[in-house]
Amino acid sequence: MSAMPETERNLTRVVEPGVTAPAVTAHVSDLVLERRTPLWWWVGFGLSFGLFVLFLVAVGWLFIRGIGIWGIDWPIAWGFAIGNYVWWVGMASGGTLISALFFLTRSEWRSATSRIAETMTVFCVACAGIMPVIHLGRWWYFYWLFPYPNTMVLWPQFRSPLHWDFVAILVYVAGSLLFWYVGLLPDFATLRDRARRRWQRVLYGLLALGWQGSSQHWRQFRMLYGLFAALMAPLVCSIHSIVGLDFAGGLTPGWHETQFPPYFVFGAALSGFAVVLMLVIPLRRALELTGVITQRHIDVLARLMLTASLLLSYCYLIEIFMPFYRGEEREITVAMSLLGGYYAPWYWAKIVLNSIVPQILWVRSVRLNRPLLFLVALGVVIGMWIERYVIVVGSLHRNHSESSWFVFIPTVWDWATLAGSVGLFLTGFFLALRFIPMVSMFELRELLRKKQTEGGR
Amino acid sequence: MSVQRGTGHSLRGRMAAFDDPDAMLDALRRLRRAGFSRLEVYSPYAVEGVDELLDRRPRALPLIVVAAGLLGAVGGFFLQYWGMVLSYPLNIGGRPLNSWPAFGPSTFELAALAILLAGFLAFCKFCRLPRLYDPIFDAPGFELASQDRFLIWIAEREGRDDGELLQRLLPEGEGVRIDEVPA
Amino acid sequence: MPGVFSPTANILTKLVLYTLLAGLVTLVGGAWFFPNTTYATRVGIVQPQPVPFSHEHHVGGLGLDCRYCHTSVEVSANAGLPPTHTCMTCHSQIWTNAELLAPVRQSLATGTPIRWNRVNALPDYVFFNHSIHVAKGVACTTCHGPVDSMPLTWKGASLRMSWCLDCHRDPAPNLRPKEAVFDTDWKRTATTPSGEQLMARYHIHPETLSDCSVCHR
Amino acid sequence: MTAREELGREELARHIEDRLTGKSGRALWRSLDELSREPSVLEMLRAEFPGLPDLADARVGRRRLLELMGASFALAGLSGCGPGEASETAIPYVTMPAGLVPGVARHFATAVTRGGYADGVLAIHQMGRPVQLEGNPDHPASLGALDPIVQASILDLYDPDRSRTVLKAGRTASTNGMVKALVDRLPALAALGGGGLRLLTGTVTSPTLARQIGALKQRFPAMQWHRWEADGRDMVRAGAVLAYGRPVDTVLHLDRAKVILAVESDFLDSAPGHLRYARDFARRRRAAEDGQPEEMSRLYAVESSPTLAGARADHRFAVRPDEVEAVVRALAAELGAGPAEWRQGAPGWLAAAARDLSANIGAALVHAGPAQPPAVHALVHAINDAVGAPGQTVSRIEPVEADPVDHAQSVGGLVADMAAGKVDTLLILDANPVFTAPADLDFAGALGKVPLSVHLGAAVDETAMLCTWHVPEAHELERWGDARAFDGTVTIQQPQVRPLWGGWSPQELLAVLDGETRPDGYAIVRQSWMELFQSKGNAEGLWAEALRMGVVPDSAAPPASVSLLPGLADRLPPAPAQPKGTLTALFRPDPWLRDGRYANLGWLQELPRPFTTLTWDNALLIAPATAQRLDLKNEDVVEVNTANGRLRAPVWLLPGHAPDCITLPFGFGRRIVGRVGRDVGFDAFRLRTLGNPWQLPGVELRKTGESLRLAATQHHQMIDSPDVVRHATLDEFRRDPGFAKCKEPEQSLYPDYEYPRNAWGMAINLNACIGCNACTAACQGENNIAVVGKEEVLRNRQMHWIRIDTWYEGKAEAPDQTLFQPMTCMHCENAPCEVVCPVAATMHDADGLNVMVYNRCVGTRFCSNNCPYKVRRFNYFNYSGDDNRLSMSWNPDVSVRARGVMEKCTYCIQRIRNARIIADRENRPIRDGEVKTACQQACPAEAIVFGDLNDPDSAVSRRKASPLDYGVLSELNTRPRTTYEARLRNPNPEIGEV
Repeated sequence: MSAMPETERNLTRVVEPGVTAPAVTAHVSDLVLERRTPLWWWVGFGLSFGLFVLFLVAVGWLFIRGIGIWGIDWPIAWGFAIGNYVWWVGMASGGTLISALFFLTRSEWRSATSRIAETMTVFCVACAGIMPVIHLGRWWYFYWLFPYPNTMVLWPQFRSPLHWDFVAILVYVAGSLLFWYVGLLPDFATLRDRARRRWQRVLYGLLALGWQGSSQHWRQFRMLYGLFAALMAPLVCSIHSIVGLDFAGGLTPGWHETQFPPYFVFGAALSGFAVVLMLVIPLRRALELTGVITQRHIDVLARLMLTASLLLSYCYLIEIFMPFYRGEEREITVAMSLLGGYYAPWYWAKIVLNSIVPQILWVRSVRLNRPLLFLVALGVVIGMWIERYVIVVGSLHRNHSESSWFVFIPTVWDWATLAGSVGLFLTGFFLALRFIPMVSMFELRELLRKKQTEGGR
Repeated sequence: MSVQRGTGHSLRGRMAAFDDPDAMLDALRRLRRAGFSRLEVYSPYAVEGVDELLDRRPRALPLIVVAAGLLGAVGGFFLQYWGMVLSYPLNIGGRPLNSWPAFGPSTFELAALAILLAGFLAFCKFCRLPRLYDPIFDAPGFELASQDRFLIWIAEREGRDDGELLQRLLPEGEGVRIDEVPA
Repeated sequence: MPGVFSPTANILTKLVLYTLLAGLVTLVGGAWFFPNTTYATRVGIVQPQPVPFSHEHHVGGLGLDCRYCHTSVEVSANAGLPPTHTCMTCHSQIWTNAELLAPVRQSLATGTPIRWNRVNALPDYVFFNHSIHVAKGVACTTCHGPVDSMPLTWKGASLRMSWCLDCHRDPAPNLRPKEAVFDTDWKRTATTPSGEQLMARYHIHPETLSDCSVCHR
Repeated sequence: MTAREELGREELARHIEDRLTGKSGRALWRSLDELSREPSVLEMLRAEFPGLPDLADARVGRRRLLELMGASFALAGLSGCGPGEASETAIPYVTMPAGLVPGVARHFATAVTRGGYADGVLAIHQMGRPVQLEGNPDHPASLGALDPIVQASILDLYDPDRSRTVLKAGRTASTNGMVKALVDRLPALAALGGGGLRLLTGTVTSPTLARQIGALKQRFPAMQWHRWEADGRDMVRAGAVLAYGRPVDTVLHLDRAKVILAVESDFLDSAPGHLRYARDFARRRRAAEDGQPEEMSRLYAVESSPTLAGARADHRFAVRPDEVEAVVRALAAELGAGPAEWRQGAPGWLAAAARDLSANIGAALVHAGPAQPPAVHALVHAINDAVGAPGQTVSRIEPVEADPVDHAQSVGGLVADMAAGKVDTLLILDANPVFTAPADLDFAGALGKVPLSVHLGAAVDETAMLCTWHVPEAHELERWGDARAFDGTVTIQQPQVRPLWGGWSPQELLAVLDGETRPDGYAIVRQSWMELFQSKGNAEGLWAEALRMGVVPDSAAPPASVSLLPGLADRLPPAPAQPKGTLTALFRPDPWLRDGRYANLGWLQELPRPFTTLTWDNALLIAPATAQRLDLKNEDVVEVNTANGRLRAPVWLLPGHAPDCITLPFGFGRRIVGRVGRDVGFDAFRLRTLGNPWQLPGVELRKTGESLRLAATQHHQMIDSPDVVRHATLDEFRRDPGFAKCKEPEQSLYPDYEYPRNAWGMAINLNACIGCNACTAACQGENNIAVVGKEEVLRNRQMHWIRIDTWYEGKAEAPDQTLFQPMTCMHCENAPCEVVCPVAATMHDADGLNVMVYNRCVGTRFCSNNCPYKVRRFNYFNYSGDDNRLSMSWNPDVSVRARGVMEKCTYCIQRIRNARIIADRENRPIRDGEVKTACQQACPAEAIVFGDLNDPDSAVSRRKASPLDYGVLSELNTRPRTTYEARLRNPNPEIGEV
């Protein structure tokens, strides 16, 4: 199916004409089962793995020496790690929103991109989940956050927003994995049945758990998938709300904001759509999926990004407006320092990248210009990291206690951990590219059937 | 071939394969009308209408999931209540022991966790998964059911030879092929 | 094309799943029960000592008061271990040539302390105080067990935080009149004040006793 | 000794160090014991201390050490191993030392000297060893308080870098050899009548040492005794001589002073008796809230380099050094103590201040700091006489220093003789002249011409390396001795512990010159006093009582009756003038390192300097306006060019510094020093000369374009929001006594917790606080707070639980006010930190304390982020473990925190718990004042009061009843248990705001 047809300028078709279900099945499974590993994969994987090794080194040194190797100080006791965490978990939302939310809305464009998005989610969540653990002063006691009976008769402190967060990320990890895996079952069965090599048949046979595709299976499957989708959509909102509460639950000026839960949900959505876009744009070419991931998909993602950007911009506005509206002196101090203080360059960078640049997506030709779109999405992903950095650090550096005011200066280990976590994500994602069908084949069959019947009418 | 590859139930019967879901649905309808009741459909995706024709309605899963959610919420709240009020009451920042609003987020999350786990387990249970071997996998052409073929399995009816009837109901050449399912 | 797996795969699957489940249950159960085993708590396990000192003989038999050796128990956090000198007050008179006591004599002669192996120990971050317990009617044997019948000393209780808390939350059953705290033979009689009465008499307020700062600082 | 032996010893030394240092908790005491029985170690001890009387004695020493350590093992016997471990041993005493109860702290009185003057201390012993120093309430100079330097002397005692062995020409040698070298010299010296025998000491107040030297002088009439105290009081002495013809000491009575004028005065910083002065001063400043506003004193300050007194002044005038004398002359003239022409060019406020002084005859005083020239001191005496101060607000006493001489002349003479080859044998007792002596003398060069020089010092320093012999000095807490306080009161110093590394006292070393080869310090000191005591009857009883009390009764110096010599105006040296267009360099001691002798004490290195909050560095201090003129900013490295040479120094802008001058703090830049003090700061002594010890005109600065990062602990000092630190003038207070109160949220969604037993709280009085940092240092010692080092302070990771926030109000160039505010955990009842901890490592206890359980902490640091006061500190690294201080120097009552754990002020929970247990044992409530926090204990100004808020009569409740009481950030509804009393100023209405 290398010659998947493509019509560059058509923004309405979710499937290009001429694409058939068997062809999709064959192409997608051959990518995993038959294709020789392409050079770009090796290059990409090699680079990713290099970064991953950097991550291991950074974390290893962290474990040996302590979190003092980072630039965190007093009063800025949280730095990159928490910013990274929020960033990763925010990007993870992209997969869940596309898979779950747009499943509920029965959006056609969802089918072809859901797998890429969900896979991204799983590895983003992994990166996110690691951050709060390694950021602990005594990470080896992280299990104290579990409520388990112990000889000390002690329990976690359930009132802490951090504990909510701990529970939420745990549930989100479980949810993302299950949602992803359940959705993969029929495709694993396809791979099992198409595979010719024994190890592939065994591997995918095991992964498929004995999926038969019987009407009984499909009935339960649809029920479960629908339920999961209905659950994951609020769950993804809840986790970002709770992440927002991590900050809003505190007294620190700049954090103590009632709007943080939706603020963080919007931010998560923006970065999530952006990173999906960043993955989809090159992958549809690299994996020759142009027939099923069409200009329509890209257009939809771009529009979503624009929507999320507008929502978030509103929050940005409120963030600055509220301190002055309330007249709270210390909140004003933080706001002023964002606008013109030490972190102002970062603040304005985030405004430009997250609020201003995405406005070019109003223009149709921009949405058609995939390289430009990629850059905008990249800008958003970077901008969203900056946003979290500014939230974490910018507020703490202008806290209630003026005598403690200080700045945060990241160390090489901060950057190494950040870069390394990107490596961790990419390494996982590249491996997934090689072993997991990147398009949900059964959903496309359904979609194609639907298109067929529609076309027939 | 009369040797079963070791599961309890017999799958002796016939397998009708279709290239097209509509043909399959059509055939299914005919089979039902002809009085066949032990039927199963294997398809590469969920085909609308099959469940109605086979007269199956999923009810248990939602009930289980709702029950699990309630249980998770109640259990989750109680866990927090137990830890903060009953087991080791501590004055945390002057907040009341039963800070129920603060227990809310975790209660929701734990309910969600219960739904996720219970849903998945119930799904496995109802689908009898994991079940790496099933005699149906040995049915000729079964591997296409996960790709682009739509199969109807028609159980052999006790003491009746339906071969001819089936030939009539599902004429070949309409994209139908009928295979014997041994064992 | 026949299926990938043979029927045994299903049995194997079940086997693996049930093994995992059983392993999990064992692990959780083990983690639950292990801390309460004597292996973990060392309760009742005799520690070898350089001199086989018998509390049974000295306390149960000869009737020595605990405070004869553990002199600071009423005034200090530490009960105090007897200096060699204390041993020699008697053993310069009796059993002067006993082989068993050679290390004691040697200690006095060379000025080298006897190195006892510790029986009751707490982590560094726990600050326990003997004097207050003794003053409030918690007897030696309440925590250290029937010392008067220990030929060689063993640990009388787990000294776990949960064990501490049991009493700190509900001290009444473990209290006795403080005149009797050093009495290893003491038995509750009809005239003994109840635990609740003793709590009132000694101003014991359990609601303050499970504060973290009672033991950790 | 062969190279191999040397190597072996080094390895052993490292081995010992590995075993002893870096250990925390109780494990480390055990190591000491284990070590003491290792043959190799014993062997080394013998080799290290060949001077010990004999090997048997060495064993006695070991046994004694063991005895002292043994108590700690007794404690370990009751606690220790966790489940499943049984490897630990419990080690009792062989013979229990009399009076020792393992686990119960004991207090012993003694004194620690600073610049020769004694501060009475109580050494608190835990398990047979001193772990902390507190002020001796019975001692007139301390009254129970202590300054950071004296507190840090406990760290000095346990400093692993202390000198441990006799050195000959810088190489390990035997004590016997040293004694023999000296004794062998005696006949030759005696033959010359002591000619060529010289003694060099710092300021000596020890009666015993004075007696010994007196006796030596009789044996060796030609012997000479030289003095050099780099941070000394030559100017004060010269001023007295100028005024009265002979040296007398002046004692201040600030409790009787209504109007005070301080001329760059050190009466709150470091003057002998400053702790007492601070208390007297603070009591007067707190008068308003006690309902006697008219009793509140008024303080004027005239100074070039900021002092604590200046910061507390109601009117502070930053003037150039050359103007200081002019101001004092004008003041003298205004008060009739000088010719009228001195009034010319006097600033406008002066007349008003003079009127204020003269309106308070008998209740006014003027005081000048030790860096002011003799003329200023003489004029101050004259002014004090004019305002009726003598007998009222100041008293003159016979000098406390033994045989007072001019140190500069004294050391100058010595060096001249040394260079001329007239010195044959030189004993340097507890001084480091190679580092501290005026740079133009070239002490080091002259020292090379002395055939036999013996240096007694606690550490191997610059002098030790250049002397023929170096003898390790026993720490003041390890030896017998005596010393006098600012008012002459004598304390007999008793050893708190056997010398850890051997070591000699100065008295013992001097006795060698008497031919004693094994001098006994105890006998020497006792001899000095038994004679006196015998004359008063029951000598043994008096001796014991003097030791117990920590003071010798009635030993204060007698009053000196002196009167002003006529013609002072004519005798004054001409007033200095500042060359136009150049700067004047002011040499001032670093407030903590003084003349550099404390450079190896991590506590002091890391203790923020008042005003600058700098740690681990000295800096060239300069007024912001002057810096702007010279285009300098913080951390620029400049080259300081003077007639005496040049040096490079980083710049720090200091608001309130006088223009056109710079302050160069000395005491830094030590070259031969322990691990802590190495490579810290620049050495300002290199520019200090005999003729210009305190100020040097004609200095030029040149930018180098380089910069050096300086580790300050407070980066924002200008008050932006007036809420945190509140203040008003006395008049404003009279009009609106409740000005400091703010509306606090009263409604709460939650029901209140009740604290029926005790409700601990603290009140910090900003009117009393003088910003001296004694609380910070005391807390550091009490609570085992780690030293983190410059790199970590640069990252703002200092660990102090209580910090002194320093605020400037007004313009940075000339702040209207400097305010100090000690900040520590407020123990909020609605603590924001507790709610956010996911593992309940911090919570409230039944007494309302905000408790931190270190062993539960996982290190999320959310509590710190959520603390509006930012008083929580985090162990980013294993600071305690990385500290090389001796393990036995930690306070065993407080957990030593590991890496990754949050910590903060606990209101000294260990003291509360201890008091609670004692009170509970006795079935009584804890009495008011029974628990004193370490910061409260150390505070000389009684600014900090701690106690039970449930008791309406407690000191803290009474303080909090003050209308000045307010809670910081209480609008956040945190309900802080620590509150503050707002600061009042008492400005002279005749003087407009400057």
